[in-house]
Amino acid sequence: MMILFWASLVLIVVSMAIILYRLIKGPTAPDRVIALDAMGVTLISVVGLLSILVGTRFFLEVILLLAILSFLGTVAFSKFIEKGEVFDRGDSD
Amino acid sequence: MEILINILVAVPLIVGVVFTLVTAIGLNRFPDPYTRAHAASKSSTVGVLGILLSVFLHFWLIEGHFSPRILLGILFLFITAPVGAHMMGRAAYFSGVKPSELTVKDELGEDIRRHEGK
Amino acid sequence: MRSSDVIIQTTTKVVFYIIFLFAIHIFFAGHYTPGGGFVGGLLTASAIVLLLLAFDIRTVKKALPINYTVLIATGLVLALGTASASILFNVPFFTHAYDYFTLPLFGETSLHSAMLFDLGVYLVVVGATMNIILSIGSDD
Amino acid sequence: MINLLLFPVLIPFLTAMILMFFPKRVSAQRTVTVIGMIASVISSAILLYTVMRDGVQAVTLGSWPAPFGITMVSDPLSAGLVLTSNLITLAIVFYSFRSIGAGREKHFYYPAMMFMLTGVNGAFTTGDIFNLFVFFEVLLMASYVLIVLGGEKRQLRESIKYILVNIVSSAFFVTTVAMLYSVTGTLNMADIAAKVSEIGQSGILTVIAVMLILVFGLKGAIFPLYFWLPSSYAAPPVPVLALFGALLTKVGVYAIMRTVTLLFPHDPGFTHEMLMILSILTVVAGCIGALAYFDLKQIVIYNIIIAVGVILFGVSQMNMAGLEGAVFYLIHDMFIKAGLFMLIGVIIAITGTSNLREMGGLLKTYPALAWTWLVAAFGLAGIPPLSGFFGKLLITQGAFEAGNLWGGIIILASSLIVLLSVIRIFIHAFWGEPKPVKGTSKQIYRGLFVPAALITALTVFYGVGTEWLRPVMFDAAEILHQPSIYIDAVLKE
Amino acid sequence: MSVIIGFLFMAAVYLILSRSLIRVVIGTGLLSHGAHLLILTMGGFSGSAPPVLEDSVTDFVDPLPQALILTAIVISFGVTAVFLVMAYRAYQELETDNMTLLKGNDEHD
Amino acid sequence: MISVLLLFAPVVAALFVPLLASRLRGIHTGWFVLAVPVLLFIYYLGFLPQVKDGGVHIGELSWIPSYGISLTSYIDGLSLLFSLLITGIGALVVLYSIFYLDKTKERLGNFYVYLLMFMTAMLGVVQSDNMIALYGFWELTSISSFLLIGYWYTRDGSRFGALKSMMITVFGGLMMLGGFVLLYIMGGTFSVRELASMAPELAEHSLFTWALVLLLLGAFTKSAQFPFYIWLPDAMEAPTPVSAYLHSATMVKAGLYLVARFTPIFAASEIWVWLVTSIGVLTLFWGSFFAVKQTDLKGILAFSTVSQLGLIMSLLGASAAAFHVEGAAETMFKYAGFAAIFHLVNHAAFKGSLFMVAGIVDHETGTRDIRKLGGLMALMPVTFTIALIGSLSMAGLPPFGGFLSKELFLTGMLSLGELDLFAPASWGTVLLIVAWIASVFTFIYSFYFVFRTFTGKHKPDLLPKSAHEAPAGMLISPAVLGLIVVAIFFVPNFIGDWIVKPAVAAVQPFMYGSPADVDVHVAAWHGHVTPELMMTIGIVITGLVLYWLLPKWQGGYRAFPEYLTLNKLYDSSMIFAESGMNRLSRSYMNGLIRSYLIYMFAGIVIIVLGSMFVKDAFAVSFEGTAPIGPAEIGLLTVLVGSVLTTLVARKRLTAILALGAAGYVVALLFVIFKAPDLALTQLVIETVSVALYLLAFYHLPKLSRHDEKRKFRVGNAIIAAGVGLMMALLAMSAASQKALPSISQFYKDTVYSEAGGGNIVNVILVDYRGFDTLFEIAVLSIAAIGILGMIKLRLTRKGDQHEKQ
Repeated sequence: MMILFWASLVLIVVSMAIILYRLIKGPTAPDRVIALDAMGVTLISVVGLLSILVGTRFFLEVILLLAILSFLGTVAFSKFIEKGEVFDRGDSD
Repeated sequence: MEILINILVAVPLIVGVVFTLVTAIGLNRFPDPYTRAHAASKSSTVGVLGILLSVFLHFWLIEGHFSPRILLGILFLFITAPVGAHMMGRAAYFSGVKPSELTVKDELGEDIRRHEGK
Repeated sequence: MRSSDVIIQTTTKVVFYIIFLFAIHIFFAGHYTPGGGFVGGLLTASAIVLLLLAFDIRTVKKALPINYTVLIATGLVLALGTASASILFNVPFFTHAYDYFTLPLFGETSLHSAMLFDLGVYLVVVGATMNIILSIGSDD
Repeated sequence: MINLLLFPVLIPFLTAMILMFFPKRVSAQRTVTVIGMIASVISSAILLYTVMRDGVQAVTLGSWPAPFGITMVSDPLSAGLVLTSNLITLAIVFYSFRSIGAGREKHFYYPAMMFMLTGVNGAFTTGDIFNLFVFFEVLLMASYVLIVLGGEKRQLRESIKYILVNIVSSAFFVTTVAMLYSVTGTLNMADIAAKVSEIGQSGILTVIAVMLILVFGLKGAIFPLYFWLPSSYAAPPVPVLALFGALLTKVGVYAIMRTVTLLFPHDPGFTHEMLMILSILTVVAGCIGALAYFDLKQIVIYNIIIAVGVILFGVSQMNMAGLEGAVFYLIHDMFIKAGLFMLIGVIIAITGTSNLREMGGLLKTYPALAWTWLVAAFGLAGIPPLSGFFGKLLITQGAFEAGNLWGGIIILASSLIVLLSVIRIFIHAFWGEPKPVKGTSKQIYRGLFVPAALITALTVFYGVGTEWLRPVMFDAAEILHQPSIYIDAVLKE
Repeated sequence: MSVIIGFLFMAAVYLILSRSLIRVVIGTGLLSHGAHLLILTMGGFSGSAPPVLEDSVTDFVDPLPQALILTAIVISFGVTAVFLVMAYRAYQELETDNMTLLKGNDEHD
Repeated sequence: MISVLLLFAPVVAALFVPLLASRLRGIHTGWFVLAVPVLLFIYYLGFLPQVKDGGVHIGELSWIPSYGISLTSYIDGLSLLFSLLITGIGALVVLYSIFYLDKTKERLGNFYVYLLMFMTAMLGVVQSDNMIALYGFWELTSISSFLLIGYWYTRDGSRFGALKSMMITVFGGLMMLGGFVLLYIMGGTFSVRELASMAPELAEHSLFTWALVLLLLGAFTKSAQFPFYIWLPDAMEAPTPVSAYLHSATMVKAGLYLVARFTPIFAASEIWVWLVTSIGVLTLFWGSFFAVKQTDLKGILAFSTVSQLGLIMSLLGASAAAFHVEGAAETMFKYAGFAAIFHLVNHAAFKGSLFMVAGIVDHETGTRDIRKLGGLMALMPVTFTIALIGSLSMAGLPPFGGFLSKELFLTGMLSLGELDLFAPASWGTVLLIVAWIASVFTFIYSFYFVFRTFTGKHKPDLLPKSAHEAPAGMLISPAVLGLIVVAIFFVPNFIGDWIVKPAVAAVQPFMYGSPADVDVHVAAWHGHVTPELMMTIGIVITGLVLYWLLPKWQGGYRAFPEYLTLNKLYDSSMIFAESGMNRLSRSYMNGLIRSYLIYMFAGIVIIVLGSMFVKDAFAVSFEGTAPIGPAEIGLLTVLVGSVLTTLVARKRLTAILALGAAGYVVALLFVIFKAPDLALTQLVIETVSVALYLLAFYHLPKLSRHDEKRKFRVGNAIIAAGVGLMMALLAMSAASQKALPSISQFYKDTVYSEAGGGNIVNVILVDYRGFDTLFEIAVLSIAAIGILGMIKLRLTRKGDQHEKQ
């Protein structure tokens, strides 16, 4: 059973590497953000698997956290790319 | 019983891993950000859901630890993944990235034009 | 057209509470499981950042009328105050007091003055992070 | 009151917090700051008295046994330095009223100052090496704020360099602490010292000692790490400059003193020789700079570097005379630098420039300023009975006793360069034909001059009243010389 | 692990020495990563469980370096924020992000 | 005790001077000041009988007993002699200054404050037994001299001269302090008396010669000996009373005093004898030779002073030689010491009067340029008389005091010729010849001074003022001194017994037990023709001839190249100190943070790697290193990849994403290494940081490489590689050499039972090491307020336009 987990981990790391390639290559900024988002999601998987492998439940917090942050990052980057700034000031319109 | 549990844990895991791999491949193979976003959001969400489910089951069934956080995480991902994809698509569109030549229809563009035409 | 992010705004209203609750949870769990004032504070700040992302600065300021500088100061005073209580008893600074209680529903818990200190940390982190982000964000 | 030694750290800290509640009310800011500072000065005076009466004070926070909690230790050296810092800051607070401007006062000038004092006092008092790092960060962060506050072009330009250098040095600092922890398994300085003498100062420990010297040297501006200092210090307004010049580098120097005397005194043939060579090079480099510029600020800033070299030279001798001289000179230099910078501020306020070539003949219009400057200048150069003399005397004596004749002579000769550099200011600014100056109102002049003169008077007292201060210096040097006193005070509670 | 730390430091220093302000800022970010990993390394890697009490686990990893890193992380976050703002304020006022043009004259300017 | 306090009487009096100067404008402040030296002079006269019999007076005021520093008033023959000179001439100078300085035009307050300060300083120098106090007063004389020379501070020459004299004398003082410290280390006391009593042991000490040389540096600079004399001519920018007082009669003699005072300690050293004597003779020659070149009256006197100081110095050296001669008190050697002191008194008298004369000439004619002067004899007969007395005494002619001391000087030099101590006997002969030549030049410049000014053709049109005799008040002081000069010739032994002999006994305690033992009788005519008399006659004849021919050869001085002079050396070193240092400093302090960082990194790397190498600190052990599994390898690859991306990124967004990715990988590493708290914090912080970057990017430009040259990048890469290598080696070595177990075990043991927590890391943060956390959040708070301040407060916009960039 452990082998299965290890194998899954390796495969996921491989997919991470592929995503990383997209992250590095681009070619456009949105591409990179998409890659980053995918990266975040894969990271969640990695952490999940790792917590099984390490054998502790204390990393389960990390999963939710990652989900939150990944979402946050995606939104922030998207807005940055779309508008060049992250927050609307609220006084311009 | 043991085998059953193992299978219960393994199946979502395998599904998840496969989807994740598919995501990665898709991300590299698709021609433009819009299609890539599609790959990233849909298949990767399924992928991570599978894996998380497996992790949840592992902890619940094997280590006897019921973790509501994972369920919460799954829920969270379910809510946010589409929104994220939407944002990225918008971002790509408004930052002026040209869709691939294979694109059939630009509905948003039509909408905008109609909006401005009014 | 561009500013009406209906989808994100709707989502945010839900997600904000999830994050906030999670932050509180992590803050309280800190003494026994991973977490604590820092992470809790930062997560809370993230939740507010999400609001900022979805709405705009003025709206958020109106919804959460907090002076973050004062929040920082309050947090600092709380943290220092907790630590300084020991001075009154003439024991070394920072000596904490705690006791274990058995409360209904929660089982065995402890009431710990370190918790109060951690609350100070939490407030400072929220205040400082938001202060920084808002300062930069509202600069033009 | 076992927590007495914390008061000089916590009172400014609390003051800063309180100040953050009402940043825009200038008069309230001033009042609270002054009250806080006075309380802090009083507490540190009581602390010094207690330390002198009862010996080294140590408290391990949180009631944990010594190496496990954070220990704060107050020996005569640190108590003396704390009192000095408090006095100087108090004077600079008064000085700021008339010079810093309402803009800065409304934007956290005083809280930043108080935070910085917290950091400085904490760094002087702490007995835990990682805690030292934290206090360094507190004072550095506050100094970043102070150096950039106002956002003038020059400030921003130099702040970038300042912060960059300090980020690098902090990174090195924290890694070095980690390595030290890896080897000795502890963070308490007394405990480290005990363990190092137990297991012997192996090669790696010596290298770590060298790293520590360099890291602190970066803050303390020794050769070859001083390059960032002159232009960075010249950027902020004068009160901030005075604060930096008096306190910041001295924290680095203090840390080096602790490192080489308490933690790693077992391989003097290597570490102390190296420190000596570096300190002499520092003196030389400082002398070059002090002569090279015709700018008031630059001249005195380079004198900081010279002083750092002199103090560390005294430390590197590792005998009673050298150490006592170093302690003496350290405190002297804090006072005198504060005084000099404040006086420079007065001159700049009057003339509207810091370029020596554009001023002259002030002796006629501002005689009191001229004489105060002259006294301060001679104090800096170590003309007896002013404050710089006894430190230098003892340092020279230490050098000669240790057989470093040329080193001692170089230190003496450096006094000449120091004198030349500051007398040049006197000759150009106060002598010569009066030149048209901007002038300043009487009120501002008085507001600036009085604190400066008071600090200068204090240095005169410091020199003339050496006999009363001597027990402090002696005890401080003795603890540096025999770290076992310090170690026992911390570990055998 | 040490090699990776060395690599991080190398990259950080290289970036810090470069001419673009943004690259310098990024360099400091890498520098702090390197420092944190180094602290972690110094704690050693023995121990099989996170330093959180759990029934039947006795073999914890060293918790102290972790606490130190935590402190260091927060501090470097603060420093990064200040540096970043300083950088962009400097850019606003001085209108360049070229470190070479940020030289300035030491003497009365 | 009283005598110590009286040392400070002038300074205390000086406190009231500004008040008097401003309140009582009608009366010249000098009249009040005059009381101080007069009263002190009378006070010191009271010690004469006691001291004549070999008694000493010691007053002591403890100052810093723990360092063995006290203020003393030690009055023996030597210090009494000097005290009388200081107060006596001081009184005359003050009197003179009352007429010399105009009460309406000058800032008299300052002048008299400096003068009184100097008086205290000088009294302190000669009466201090404690070397530290001595040093203090010594520097005070330099300072007051600086202020007095710079009294007319709007003149360039005054400022230049003031700085020059201060630099040189303070330098000497510092070196002297070094010598004092060495003596203290050798003898364990700062008291000169006690040191003198242990002189033989000191001579054995290895540091003895160092102390000697350092101390002599002090004496030579102060007494304007070769090559340090160059400050003295420039010091003539001071008002003439000051020149008369400081730069001829008293301050410059402090160096002589020092040598005399330490002769009992250092006489045992042959280096001392030869160094003092030969430098003295060299100075004597040099000063007299160049005095003839001068055209400024005060310049002549300045060089003459240099020369005369050299003379006394050489005599003091010769007097130390007596230590090495068996039964010296019976031979010619006894004359040197006596001659030194005797001439010192003489010189003070005639040189003082000559300076005052020069001042009168200056005051009444408006110039001191000897080329413009001439024929003043008829206009200023009294002044001429005084000048003649002084000059002839200086030239060593009877019937003036100078004749006697010149005779004694020649005796002293002759005795050296017989000394075959540690050097070939011919050496002494060389000195004798040089001394003789110098005396010839002395003769010439004395004549030159007086006759060029007062005889010859009067050139009224060259003079700024029409010359006439000075007011009577101004003539009093020089006249008194002139009378003394004459008196010394006629009653030399009165002065000899009362003043000189006690002083000689103090200088040469190894020869005399008490002043009465000093068996020297001074006479103008010894009843037979002595070699000294022959030499004097030779001097006069040669001198007269050369003076006659002066216009023929004076131009020869101009052949002496200017760029070889010591003045030039000083000037160029000062220029180097300013512009040279400036250029030097600018060459590396170029304002580029990159350069600074490169110096720093290079310094750190070299020093640390060097230490590692020297101390053999490198070690690797794979025990306890990180377990390397596939996950680790994968993560590290990702880490390396993202770091490389930051290095090569061309767009800032890419760089930031890569940095974020690196941060996330670090977080994952924390997961692998079982640090959940860290992982959580790192993740959130990283995200927030990235958000901050994005926020800040709104204000920042696009990433640009600013065309970094290849060389630039290679340089960076080398430094970077060095730092990387250093850190890697350090980390490896430190991790491999864990000498002791960590203190963490304690935390593991007590976390639940005593701290009441479960998460050790968090408990450390809030409890064990909560103090760190308290200040860590303080850091965060400061950052927050700092950023707020930075953004909200922009002073540039309001003004501050003086910066052009």
